[in-house]
Amino acid sequence: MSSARKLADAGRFLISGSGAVYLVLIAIFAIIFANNASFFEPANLMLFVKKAAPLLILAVGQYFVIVAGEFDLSVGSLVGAQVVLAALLIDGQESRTWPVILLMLLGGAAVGLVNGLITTLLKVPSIITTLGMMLVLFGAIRLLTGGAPTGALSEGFRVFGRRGIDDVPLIGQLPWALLIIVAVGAAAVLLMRSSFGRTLVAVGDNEKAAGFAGTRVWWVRTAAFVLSGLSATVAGILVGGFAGVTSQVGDGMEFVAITAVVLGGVVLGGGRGAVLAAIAGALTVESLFTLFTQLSVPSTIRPTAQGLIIIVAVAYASRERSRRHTPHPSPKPPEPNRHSDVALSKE
Amino acid sequence: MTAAVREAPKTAGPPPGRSRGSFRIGTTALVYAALVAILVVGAVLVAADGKNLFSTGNIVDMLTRSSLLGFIAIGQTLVILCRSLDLSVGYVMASCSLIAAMVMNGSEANVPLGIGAALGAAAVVGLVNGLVITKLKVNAFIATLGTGLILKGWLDTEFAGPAGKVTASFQQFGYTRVSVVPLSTVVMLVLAVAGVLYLRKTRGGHHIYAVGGDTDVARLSGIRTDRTIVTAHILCAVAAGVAGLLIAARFGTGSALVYDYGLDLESIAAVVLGGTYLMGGRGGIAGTVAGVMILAVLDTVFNILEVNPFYKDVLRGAIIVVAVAIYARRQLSARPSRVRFAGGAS
Amino acid sequence: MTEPLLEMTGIGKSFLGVGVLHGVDLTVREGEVHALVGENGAGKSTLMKILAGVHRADAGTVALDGRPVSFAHPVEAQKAGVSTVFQEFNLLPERTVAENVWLGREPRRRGLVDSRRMAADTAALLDGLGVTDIRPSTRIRSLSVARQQVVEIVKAISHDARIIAMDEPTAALADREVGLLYDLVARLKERGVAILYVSHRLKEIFDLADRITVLKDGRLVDTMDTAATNPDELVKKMVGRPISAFFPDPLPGNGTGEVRLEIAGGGNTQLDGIDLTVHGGEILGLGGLQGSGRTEIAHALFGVAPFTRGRISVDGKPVRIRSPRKAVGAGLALVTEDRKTEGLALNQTVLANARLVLDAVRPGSASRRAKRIPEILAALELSSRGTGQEVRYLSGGNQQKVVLAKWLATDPAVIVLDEPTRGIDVGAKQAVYGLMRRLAADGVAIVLISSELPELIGMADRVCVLHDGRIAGELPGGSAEEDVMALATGHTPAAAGPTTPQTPDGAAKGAQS
Amino acid sequence: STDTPTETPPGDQPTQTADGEWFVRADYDRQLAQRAMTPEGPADKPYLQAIQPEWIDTAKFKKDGGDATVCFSNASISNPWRVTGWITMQQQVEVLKQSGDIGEFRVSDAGDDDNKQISDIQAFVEAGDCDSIIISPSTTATLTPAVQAACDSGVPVVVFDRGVQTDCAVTYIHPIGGYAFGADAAEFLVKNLEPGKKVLALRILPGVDVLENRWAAAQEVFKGSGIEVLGNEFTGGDGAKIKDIVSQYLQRGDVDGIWMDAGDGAVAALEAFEDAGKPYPVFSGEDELTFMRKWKDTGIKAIAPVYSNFQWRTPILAATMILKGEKVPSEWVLPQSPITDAELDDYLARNADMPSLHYAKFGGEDLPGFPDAWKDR
Ligand SMILES: Nc1ncnc2c1ncn2[C@@H]1O[C@H](COP(=O)(O)OP(=O)(O)OP(=O)(O)O)[C@@H](O)[C@H]1O
Ligand SMILES: Nc1ncnc2c1ncn2[C@@H]1O[C@H](COP(=O)(O)OP(=O)(O)OP(=O)(O)O)[C@@H](O)[C@H]1O
Ligand SMILES: O[C@@H]1[C@@H](O)[C@H](O)OC[C@H]1O
Ligand SMILES: [Mg+2]
Ligand SMILES: [Mg+2]
Repeated sequence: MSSARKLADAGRFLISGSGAVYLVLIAIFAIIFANNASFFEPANLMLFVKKAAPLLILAVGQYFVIVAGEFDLSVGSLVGAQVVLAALLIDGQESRTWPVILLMLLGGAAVGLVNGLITTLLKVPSIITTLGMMLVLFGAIRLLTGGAPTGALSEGFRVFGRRGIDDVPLIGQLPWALLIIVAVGAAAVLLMRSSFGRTLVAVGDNEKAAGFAGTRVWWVRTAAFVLSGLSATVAGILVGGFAGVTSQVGDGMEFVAITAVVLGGVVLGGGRGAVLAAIAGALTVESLFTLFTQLSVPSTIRPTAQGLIIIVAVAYASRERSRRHTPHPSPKPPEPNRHSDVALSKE
Repeated sequence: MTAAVREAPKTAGPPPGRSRGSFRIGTTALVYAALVAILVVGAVLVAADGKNLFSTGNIVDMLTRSSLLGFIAIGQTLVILCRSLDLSVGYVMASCSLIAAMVMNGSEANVPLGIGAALGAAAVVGLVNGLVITKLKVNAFIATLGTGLILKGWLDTEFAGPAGKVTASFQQFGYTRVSVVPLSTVVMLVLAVAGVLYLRKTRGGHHIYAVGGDTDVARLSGIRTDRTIVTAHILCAVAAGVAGLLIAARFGTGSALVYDYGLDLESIAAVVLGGTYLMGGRGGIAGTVAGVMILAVLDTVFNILEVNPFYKDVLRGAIIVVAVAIYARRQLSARPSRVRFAGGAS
Repeated sequence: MTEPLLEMTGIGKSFLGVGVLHGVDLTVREGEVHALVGENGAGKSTLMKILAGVHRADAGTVALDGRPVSFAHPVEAQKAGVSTVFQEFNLLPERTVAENVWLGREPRRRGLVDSRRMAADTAALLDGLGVTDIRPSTRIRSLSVARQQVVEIVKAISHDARIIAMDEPTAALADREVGLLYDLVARLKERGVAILYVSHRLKEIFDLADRITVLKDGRLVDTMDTAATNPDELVKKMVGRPISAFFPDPLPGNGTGEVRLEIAGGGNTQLDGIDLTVHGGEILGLGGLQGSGRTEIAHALFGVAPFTRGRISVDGKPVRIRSPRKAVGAGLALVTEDRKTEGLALNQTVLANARLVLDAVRPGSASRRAKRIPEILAALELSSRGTGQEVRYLSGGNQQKVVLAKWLATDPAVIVLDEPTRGIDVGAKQAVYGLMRRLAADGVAIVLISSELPELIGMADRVCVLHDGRIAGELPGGSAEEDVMALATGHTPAAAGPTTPQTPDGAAKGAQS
Repeated sequence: STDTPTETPPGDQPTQTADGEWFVRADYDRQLAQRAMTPEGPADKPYLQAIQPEWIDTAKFKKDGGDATVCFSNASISNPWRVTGWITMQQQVEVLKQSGDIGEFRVSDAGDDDNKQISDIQAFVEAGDCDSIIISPSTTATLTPAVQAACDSGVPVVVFDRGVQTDCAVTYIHPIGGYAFGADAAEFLVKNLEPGKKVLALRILPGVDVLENRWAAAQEVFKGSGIEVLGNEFTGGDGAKIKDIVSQYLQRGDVDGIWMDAGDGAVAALEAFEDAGKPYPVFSGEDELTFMRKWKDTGIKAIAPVYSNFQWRTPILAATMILKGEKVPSEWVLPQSPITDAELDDYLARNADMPSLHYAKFGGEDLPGFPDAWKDR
């Protein structure tokens, strides 16, 4: 019976390492549902989408960088800088909306370009490059605004994060944020199927081999950073739209994004993992935060739960991964079996 | 591009653009050169402002600022050398400051107990970090981020503010000076020397380099790689614990909020500034100390010159990147060492 | 006849349910050199890793001096006197020779590592093997491949090993340097040490081995005295079918078409005055010692370390090649010396690797051109679990086939093969040779860099020999090995005396890179 | 030698009871009472007024010739409230430089890092040429030893905003306090909501005493008021978090009132109601302009509790008074009254061209730099 086999396959995939993230996601949604079915009313789901959108977009950008074997710690400050800058430049005037958005995209790309070039051409480890960029952006934007955001976003700017197409049957409002995620997600998947995507992963796996194959390693990596910068910009547009300007916007998003990508089974160090899984990772993180509020877990204890869940999920995934690659499946592989990974990874 | 091709793959083997000359000495020297350079430039700028960078006050200031980061960076060096890293140091520091202060609770008799309890707790966190990384095979970045979050939850829930009280004698750790050298700096340097000896003179130390250089090779040579990594993480956490003790001594009490000081990333920056290779297997604590001093000097100079706090961030960020870029440049230009024929067209 | 020192009986092993060894028996006697041969994937390394305690056998027993043993870790094996030089290098490039030799067993005085003694003991070991030009304090990464191999062996004997298993110790060495190894093996034999020796080079096997065990598809074919067999028989046993002519004859259409690659006065920091022309359908051999600059020529041609002097033209068109990308664009292909670090993205699938060049250089048409890849792989007789399998699961030979496919997919005008048969078995070698002939027949210009003289002489129409970064001379295909060696070591053919690879001093010279 | 403060800080912490709860009945009662008192001092200069002052003599600090070197150790300017106050302080300094009272104004900013601020203060003490040291402590308990050390050095020390656990400073300047702030907000909600109505509390972060006091007072007020507190959430002042959390509470039922421990992000909270199509809640924010403008636009029932931002002027003035040997209150309690519906228009008018995240009661209107210094900061 083929449908039965499909089902079995699906099951096997879920309990497999790369499926772990979807398993967790389903589990979380199940608990939310049991606790508050109304969360799944279209309107509420759409609101969840609006909230989650920025991180999802950020995860896509971070994925490109991580799969190429690098880090981007600057996205948090970049999101913040973009939103604050937008408010400063738009200053409430509708007419400026589009020019400023264009400017933001250029700015985001520029930041990515700088990150990329410093990392690839000057050979500075990307953790350091982007840490530096994080500090620079954080300080620069505050220098520009005298310490606290000024100006205001236009309604037109906020549409993307806050509004949607109204009076859609069944769901009521179809958020622009949702359309943007779908678009970005689809674009990302296509990109990863394209030649660029393939070389990107190859570079993350073995940059030397990729180089001998004619890849412009420096350029491919730099492009990944540019994509990350652009996605941070889009994320910024969505956050700013969703909730307006506050001086803390973007704080700590870089770590959440990296966590999300890793939760999705993407391996730090590069060369492995799928962009959809990274998005799923981000969705998982956001739904986890929602779960906490839904269960009204005391705010202060939430980080503990978050930490535990992340560790367990990643541990499970990597255990499954090493299982698939270790000749002798055994819960606690004895010393020699881990060598066979050795033999493999070198053979 | 060409450079990229020359690079070794990230699996095992030598780092990108390595030179064929002996690395560690070279780079450590360079780091200290950088430190001197920054001292000189700083001194000039300060002098131009009509002040003296090397006044007792400023020297004390530089050294004091260096000790807290110093403790953490020394520990961070050990884990980075075995190709790991620790993002939980800030939370460990906070927890230890509280544990120490609460156990002491103002009574001299409890000082040793307080110190022991704090460092013991730190060791436990390090142990957990190590085990999660080695046994559960969770990437160090995520593992330590996770344990950090776990501690954060505990701290936020249990301590809605400072708690505990250290004793007058214990506060000496934070305030006493041997002429211009603060006691905390002395302790930091002692810890550094101990660290250097550990890396150079003990098997454990040698094995850290082996594990960081190539885990498979280390394992095949009979090194208990897991144990090495766990040990490094325990030592790193304990170093962060000492930082927590310094906090308690300085504050007179324990504080949860110190986890927000961003020492996790700053310590990594200091280690790399010190010339240790982020992918493990190469570098050392001597360099790290210089890296820490560089950041401390910048801090003091900015302070004397009253640089706008936001401008400070910009400068710090830029300087870190530029410095590391310079090391990398140097390593690239140092190859290939073998030159048979004078280059250039003819 | 000495009683067996090592006795492996009925060894079985499977990975992920795939049988790799089936009831293999192997006995090794004191002081004998026992060769273990077989195609790629025959199970040689696996058998060694079981002996070394890296893998644990699923079935069978291992006995030392008649006493059954089962090593859970290489160190246990070493303590019992069984040391292994693995196929892959196991040294830390950033650490010194001494630190590597004593890694994990650093001698201590009063609890602290005794660096002085470590250095002294290492020096002693090196002397004992007559190695004069490696200092214990040298960092591994500054040693040539050959010297690193020596350090591996020093590390092995430092355990007072009674058995040393060597898995393709010469794979990375030039013939000239093999002499150094021959010398070591001889000295070890004198000490009564038994050596289990894996190699794909028949010459070595017949030079060194007392007995030979042949594996095929994880099964024991036969164990015989070297004296009692000959290369043809051995190859037959390994491959299971007779190898008609080891080096296939040129096909119709082979030979010289018009010039496709020309280098005039090429030079850089490593090379000088390189003049080469290769015609379509021609195979040009590049010979020379380790470090003589053959790979540099490949690298210069391919834009990795470009020529800073001279001109290159492809099909008469002058080209400036500043990067591999440009090289590929100009119709060049380079099968690199080192598969694993330069050739393959090991975590990616066979297909992903095979189309990597297309994706990198011809993104537009990549997918269309990639359609040919399955048939190319088929033509190379790749054995894998489908094009979706990750290449790191393939054996050496099959990995090399993927690398070849990657380049064939680009229809190169000129293809440079740097050690294309390094560490691959006779069967795979035959496939590669056949392929070279077919490519030549299709008018491709081929440059073959090889450290295996028979191969070089057998396959090349002309052989250019390098010495210290310059072309020392050119010889016709089929010339005598002595003539090549003469040029390679700097003698003129005339003055070329009987410079046999074995002489240690020659070896020392040969390894100076 | 040692820089250890002579006497170590008292273990018990005024703002915090033994069990770490942030509620001290006596302080609470005093602050609530102080709200009703009429302060001494010039009516038109709130920043010079003082509630129940206990004037002390500062003759021993008298220093002739003006041109004083005033050193200021700032906890940070990491939030809009502090940014606004910092600008006001600098403008005040300008005036006193003109008048020749202040020669040099030396500043170090600790970026919310207590340990760094301790070093900063030590550096001032070491330098030895500060005529007066002004300190805005980052955290009450932890800065106490350093402040003590500063006092021991003999220069007049002025502490403001958050306190410390030693009264060694010549004067400690602060508005009435966190309890008053929290109570103003809570009382407003209680007054405008029938018993049984639901209130959601939005807080910035745990562990900051000024903020904890505000929440402690609110709990005290809500207690027995019949108001149901749905929950208290830490938002880090991040608009996105605030909007998400409020929205989720709205999904699960009505929210009739919002209590905030600081105004940052108030607008995001209100938007959650708009987007959910729910009626606006009764709201307590802070005198921060984006909120007050939103308040005006929507005509909601709201109040803006105030943590008097003009307090940033006072320390500078106090320092110069002390150096002139003039009397100052040993604890300088500045007036602190919330902005109500009635005053809304007035304050919006007065701050008409001020940027968002500016604080209405910044009290710098009469300084020469007004309005540009605040307008384009
Ligand atoms: N750790 C492992 N996991 C799964 N399969 C493995 C592992 N190690 C080896 N194999 C497979 O077992 C078979 C035998 O491999 P082995 O390396 O022993 O062959 P070999 O004789 O050494 O070949 P070569 O001459 O290329 O070194 C090959 O098919 C290889 O792919
Ligand atoms: N001492 C050295 N300094 C710099 N680079 C070296 C040195 N020795 C080898 N290499 C590099 O390592 C690679 C190996 O090439 P090698 O020097 O052995 O020349 P070769 O003629 O290609 O020898 P083989 O082909 O046998 O490896 C080349 O890219 C060469 O540039
Ligand atoms: O800095 C604090 C500010 O954030 C809060 O709004 O008011 C009290 C101040 O101490
Ligand atoms: Mg093998
Ligand atoms: Mg070569």
